[in-house]
Amino acid sequence: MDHVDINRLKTGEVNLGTSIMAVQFEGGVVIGADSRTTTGSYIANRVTDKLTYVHDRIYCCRSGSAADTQAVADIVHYALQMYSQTAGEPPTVHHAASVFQKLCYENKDQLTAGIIVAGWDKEVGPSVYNIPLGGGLFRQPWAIGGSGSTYVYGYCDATYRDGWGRDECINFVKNTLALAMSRDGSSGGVIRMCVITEEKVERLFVPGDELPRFWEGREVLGEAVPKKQPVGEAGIGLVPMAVEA
Amino acid sequence: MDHFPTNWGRPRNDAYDPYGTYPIAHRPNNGPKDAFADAVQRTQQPIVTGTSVLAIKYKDGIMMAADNLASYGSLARFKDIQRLQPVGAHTVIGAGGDMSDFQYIQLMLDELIIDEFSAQDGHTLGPAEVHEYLAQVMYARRSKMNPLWNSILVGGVKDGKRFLAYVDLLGTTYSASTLATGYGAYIAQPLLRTAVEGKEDILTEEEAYKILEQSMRVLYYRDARTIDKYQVATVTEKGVYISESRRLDTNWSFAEGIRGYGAQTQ
Amino acid sequence: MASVYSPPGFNFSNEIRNNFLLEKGLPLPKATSTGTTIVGCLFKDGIVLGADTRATEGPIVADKNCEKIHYITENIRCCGAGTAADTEFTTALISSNMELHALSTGRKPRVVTAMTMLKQMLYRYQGHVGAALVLGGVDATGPHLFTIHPHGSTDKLPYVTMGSGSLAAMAVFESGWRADMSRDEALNLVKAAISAGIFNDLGSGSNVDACIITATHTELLRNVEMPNQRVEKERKYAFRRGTTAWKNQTVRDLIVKEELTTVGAGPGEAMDTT
Amino acid sequence: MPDMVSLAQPQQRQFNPYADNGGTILAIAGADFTVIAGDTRQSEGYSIQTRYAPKVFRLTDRAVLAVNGFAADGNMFVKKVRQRLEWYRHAHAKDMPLRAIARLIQTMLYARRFFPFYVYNILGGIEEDGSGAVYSFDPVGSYEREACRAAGAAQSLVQPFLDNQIYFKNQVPAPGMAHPVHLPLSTVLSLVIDSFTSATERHIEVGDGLEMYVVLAKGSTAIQSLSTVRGIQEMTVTEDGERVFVIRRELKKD
Amino acid sequence: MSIMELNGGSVIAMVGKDCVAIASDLRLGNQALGISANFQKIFPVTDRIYLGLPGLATDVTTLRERFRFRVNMYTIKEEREIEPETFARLVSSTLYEHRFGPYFIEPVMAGLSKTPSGGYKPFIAAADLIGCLNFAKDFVVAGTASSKLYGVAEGLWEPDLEPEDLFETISQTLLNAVDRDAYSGWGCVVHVITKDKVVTRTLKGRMD
Amino acid sequence: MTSIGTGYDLSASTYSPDGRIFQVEYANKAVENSGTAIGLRVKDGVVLAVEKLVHSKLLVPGVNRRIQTVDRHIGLATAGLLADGRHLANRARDEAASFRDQYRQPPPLKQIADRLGLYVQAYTLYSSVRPFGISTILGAVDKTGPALYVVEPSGVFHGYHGAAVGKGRQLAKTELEKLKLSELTTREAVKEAARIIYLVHEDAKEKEFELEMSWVGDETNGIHLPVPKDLQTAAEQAAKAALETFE
Repeated sequence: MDHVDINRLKTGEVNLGTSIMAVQFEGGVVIGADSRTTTGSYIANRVTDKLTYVHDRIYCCRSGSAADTQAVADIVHYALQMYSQTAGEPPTVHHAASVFQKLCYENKDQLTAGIIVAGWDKEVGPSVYNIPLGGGLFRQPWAIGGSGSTYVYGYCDATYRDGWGRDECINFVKNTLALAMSRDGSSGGVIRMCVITEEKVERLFVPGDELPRFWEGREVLGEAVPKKQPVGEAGIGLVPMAVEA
Repeated sequence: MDHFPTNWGRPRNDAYDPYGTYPIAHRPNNGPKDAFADAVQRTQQPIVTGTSVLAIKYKDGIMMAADNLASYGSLARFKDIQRLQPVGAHTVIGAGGDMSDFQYIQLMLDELIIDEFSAQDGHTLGPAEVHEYLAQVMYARRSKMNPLWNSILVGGVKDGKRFLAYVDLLGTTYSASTLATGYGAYIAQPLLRTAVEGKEDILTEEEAYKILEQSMRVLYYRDARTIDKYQVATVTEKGVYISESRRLDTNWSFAEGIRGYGAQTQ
Repeated sequence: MASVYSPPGFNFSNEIRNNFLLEKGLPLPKATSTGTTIVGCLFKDGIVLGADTRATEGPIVADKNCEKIHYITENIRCCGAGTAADTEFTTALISSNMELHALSTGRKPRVVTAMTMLKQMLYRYQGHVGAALVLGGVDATGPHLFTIHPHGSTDKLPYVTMGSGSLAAMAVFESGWRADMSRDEALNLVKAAISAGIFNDLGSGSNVDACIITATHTELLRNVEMPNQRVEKERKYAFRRGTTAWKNQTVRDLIVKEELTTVGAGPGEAMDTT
Repeated sequence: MPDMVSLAQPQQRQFNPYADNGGTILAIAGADFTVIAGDTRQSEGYSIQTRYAPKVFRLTDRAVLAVNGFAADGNMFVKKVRQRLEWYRHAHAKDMPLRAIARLIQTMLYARRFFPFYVYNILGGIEEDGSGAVYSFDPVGSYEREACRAAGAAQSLVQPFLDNQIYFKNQVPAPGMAHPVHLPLSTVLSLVIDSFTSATERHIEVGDGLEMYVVLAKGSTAIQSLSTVRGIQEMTVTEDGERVFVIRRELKKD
Repeated sequence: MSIMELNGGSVIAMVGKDCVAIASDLRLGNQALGISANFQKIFPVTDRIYLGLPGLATDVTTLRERFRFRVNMYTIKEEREIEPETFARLVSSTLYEHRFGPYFIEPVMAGLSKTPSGGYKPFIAAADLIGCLNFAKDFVVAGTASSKLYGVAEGLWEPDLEPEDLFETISQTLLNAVDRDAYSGWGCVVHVITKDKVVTRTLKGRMD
Repeated sequence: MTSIGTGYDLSASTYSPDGRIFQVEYANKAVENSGTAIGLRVKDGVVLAVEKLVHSKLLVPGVNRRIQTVDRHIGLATAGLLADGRHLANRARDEAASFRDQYRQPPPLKQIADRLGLYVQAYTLYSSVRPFGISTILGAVDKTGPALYVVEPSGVFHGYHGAAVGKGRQLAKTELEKLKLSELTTREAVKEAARIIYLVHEDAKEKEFELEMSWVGDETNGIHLPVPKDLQTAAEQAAKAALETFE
């Protein structure tokens, strides 16, 4: 599991607490992320874009140290540009994921980066790769990552079905991320999603006040009290017996 | 060599705590090491926690706000927790920090109020008395190295006087026309000070509410331990009123066009 | 002195000695830091940057009116927070590299270029160069605003704050920022944000500096607000001459008295040049 | 995630029973008066907790106590001293003399030798012989009578300035002249104000407000120089004895 | 106890009317033990620039030589005397070069800079140990007594002091500050730099 | 008094040959000598009323209260020795606080009556103490609704719809029995209580008295409070008027 280990973050380092996700479907992939960046419990950026372009049809979702993941993504972006120029063809998703994996593995002592790579290529169509903290490479039909993901493994396992189409995948990503964000203090803000298909990359956006809502506790607060409970228990309107004098 | 026996046998270091202001139990130990010493935990730490509480003075009294979240580390664990509590007829308290300690404080204050009520002596406890009592209890607990891990705001109106003060786990107290605990002290307090200072006797209830709502919204934007559900307590000469939970309207419209973190444009 | 020309980059020759001193339990003295509130925000025609002017050494104010808005290029400026020397030298280095870059490409420099240079440099030093920056400017692609953290991560946002007063300043932005503000609205908002830092954060203080950058013009408003001027002292403290007892005095005269002494030919007699 | 991790493997978060709440206090004794002053800012770290938290307290009509350090300890200590003074008044039908209060404070501080009040105390007032006096204490009760003393965050900024201006340290008097032993009240008040404005300029924890208490001996002529002071407020309780005044001033708030 | 306190020492510089003054104590210590009462920390750089180097004594010597070398190189290459502003930058970058293994010195500079019209303008500056410059218009301080110096100077300094008055103010500031600092003292030296002369005086100071 | 001089009445720890504890019976005498106290448990609450005899005109009106508050929702009225009543009220407060501490909820009245009964009973066991010279009427609205108990000097306690103790208890009980208590509101019950107290006082007309009344129920949000002044005045006027027509 790609847990971000705070002890590995240098003091004051900016952290993508993060909930990220990618799901593949017949014609492409849906990727998504929350938008919160924290230092401690201060939200340094509430509208972060964690969906990072690395090539025309390949994106990555970043979690972990902001500095590390940006540096790695920038290097991969550069490498893939060089490749497509010299080879004269776009790289495959596996190729991109492998470059990420190599960087993450070979520098695993220096890096705190949990990355999901997803996209579409001519060879295999859509694919999703997960590169968790140690720098391994795992292809999955769907992947989640970041601190918020720990709260939603159960939901994903119970919900995911093979053979979903684009819209079902979008819904799945949206609901999963909303659930993760509602429970994980390090995730939150808005949901950003990308649908990557052969034709195009489509950006989707769910503002923070329009997230899917789930159970959030009772509206009426306080401890369970019987109906006949004296209102005085709440301490309202207490008047002591006055001594007349 | 200083005049402090427990420091004898160690090199002198005047830069560090020259008067031995740390209690004996917390000074580096010179004696033989107990094999199990490391396993002993002397003081707890907060576990289920609430974040900021805000309060301001306004024309008719004081107004206080806190959200309904109790966190467990970064997990948003309980989302329907009331962190504002009336104490007697003139006072409200709002707590951040450990929620179990806060519940203990609530019970303790309830007992205090019942004692005062059943004494039937014509006296009631006002916010100043409640605050003083809390400050004494919390200072006593910190002196026993077993603190009640909270930051608490106490506000109220009695005999035509508004009262608003703070007390925390160290027993530190202070008073001002705007107060905020936790992250609120950094994020909300600047807004509250600009909006309230010098206008304490002019602000109406609606204006006061607007100020608190705005500050709660900013806190929701910037503090990772908040939710958008909160309550407002109002204390006036008429008594204490605590609102139903309210939900914050938030704005994210400018976020849609943002792409990447640098050169990325798509 | 091994060579007249020392190699570029940092010099680690004192490292071993300093580690030895550190091991003896002598902590490093505090470097000047800018506790600081720095901000930037986008408006209709460009960007406004803002900064306070206090520099601190621990709890002591080292400089009451320092400049924290650094020059990168004519159309790009950068506010610095953190270790003062680091912000100073990092921005100076990138400024000079930007100038060279502009000369070699023959184009007006871009903000993303400066941003990339800065983040790559800071990332290389893994947070040891303690510069927290707000970078802003207007180039051919429009106005741009970034924050760069000491570890090298960047954020692209329409309004940003940094430094110990960043929370206070951000609160002002969060409650007052709107898209497409006018120049004056944006400037007032920046002033309010910096003032929030100055009056609520002990690490920030003194005056407000601002810088407005548009596509055509860059305007540095040094000390645009000075809400913390010292009041006049109650007493005069000039001393009577002779108050201080001194033991001895030496005077180094800087006036070189020239006395013209003619040698050989007498005065007024021209040299025989025939 | 950070906090989740810290829960899983509890890091030893040691409870520290002390805090430093900043601020500075100072007292200067004159021939028949004493000025005791403190700023009113209470801070922790880089945050201002409040712009008005008194650090100087009237104990009796001839004794004023300034406390600085950890605010909770300070307030508790003042409370306890006042309680002891009240008991004394009940037992002896008079206020405790200044030097006795000084010794009492030493005893009370030293009683907590092994869990001290983290407080620097300066006691100022009028002795039984009618002279102005300042007693300064360390947190565990060592004390001394002096003519002037600064303590707290900006002690190191203010004290050498007072050495120079009150004690005339390092100043050679004009030929045939001698330095005055005591300064007049108006001069002392000006020096106090300048000390605090200087400290406010250079120390981040000093500012917001200044409270100066003036204790005058019975029949002191210094009363005349107080008549023109703006915003002065008398705090005297008893009649025909020493008189206590407080003067408040604004300081910079950045 | 930081490395600055190992040998002790403090320096201050002040601006007057068409003049500047720079002063330091004369103590060299080994922590609390006094070693020498004649340890100079202020050195002439050019005729009208003086440089104070409070801090670790070994670095005082090293840097004095280093700056002498670099100023000489500058003079040779540029064929002109270095200006105080330029010298301040030289000091700053020399220190920052050692950002990750610094010299334990907080330099203070005072001098008169030439104006285009041929006159002289007072200049003072200080830097922290990694070269962050602080250009002040009134006074700069450094060393173990810095907080005391700040306090006294903030109280005593006044604008437009004549050289003789500036001498009194800087001397009083320094003497009273070092008297409250265990690591500075043992006599002081003051240089007052004016357009046409530099007056150097040694002060009587407490020897404890 | 048949017990006098037998020697079996000297200690609470000694039975008489026919199985009585004379000290307890004497305690009851102390109750009988006291001004009447009544309690009415009605539809939506409980009303307590006491005929407090004023033994001196020099006393400040309103002092020596015989109705006390035990908890927010519990009131207590005593007949008998005033000081014993105060002691028992303090004990009741401790019991209520201890119940709250243990069970984190407001104590039901039965629990308090039970604990007070045990406490009072303990004072009938030892030669070193004397039994309580009071009968205590406890009134409250708890989670079971309105509740009314009387604790007697023997320690025995019973629940009632209407209770009366003290000098005029017989007449008061007769009057209470005439009422349909379970249909009355507390507001009506206040009037009835005032009327009854005024009625029973007729026997000791020469002595001055104060009517002390408290109530707890829906009218008071479940809090035990003194009856508001205006209502009390109206009730007393009605009581006086009823007295005229009673004969």
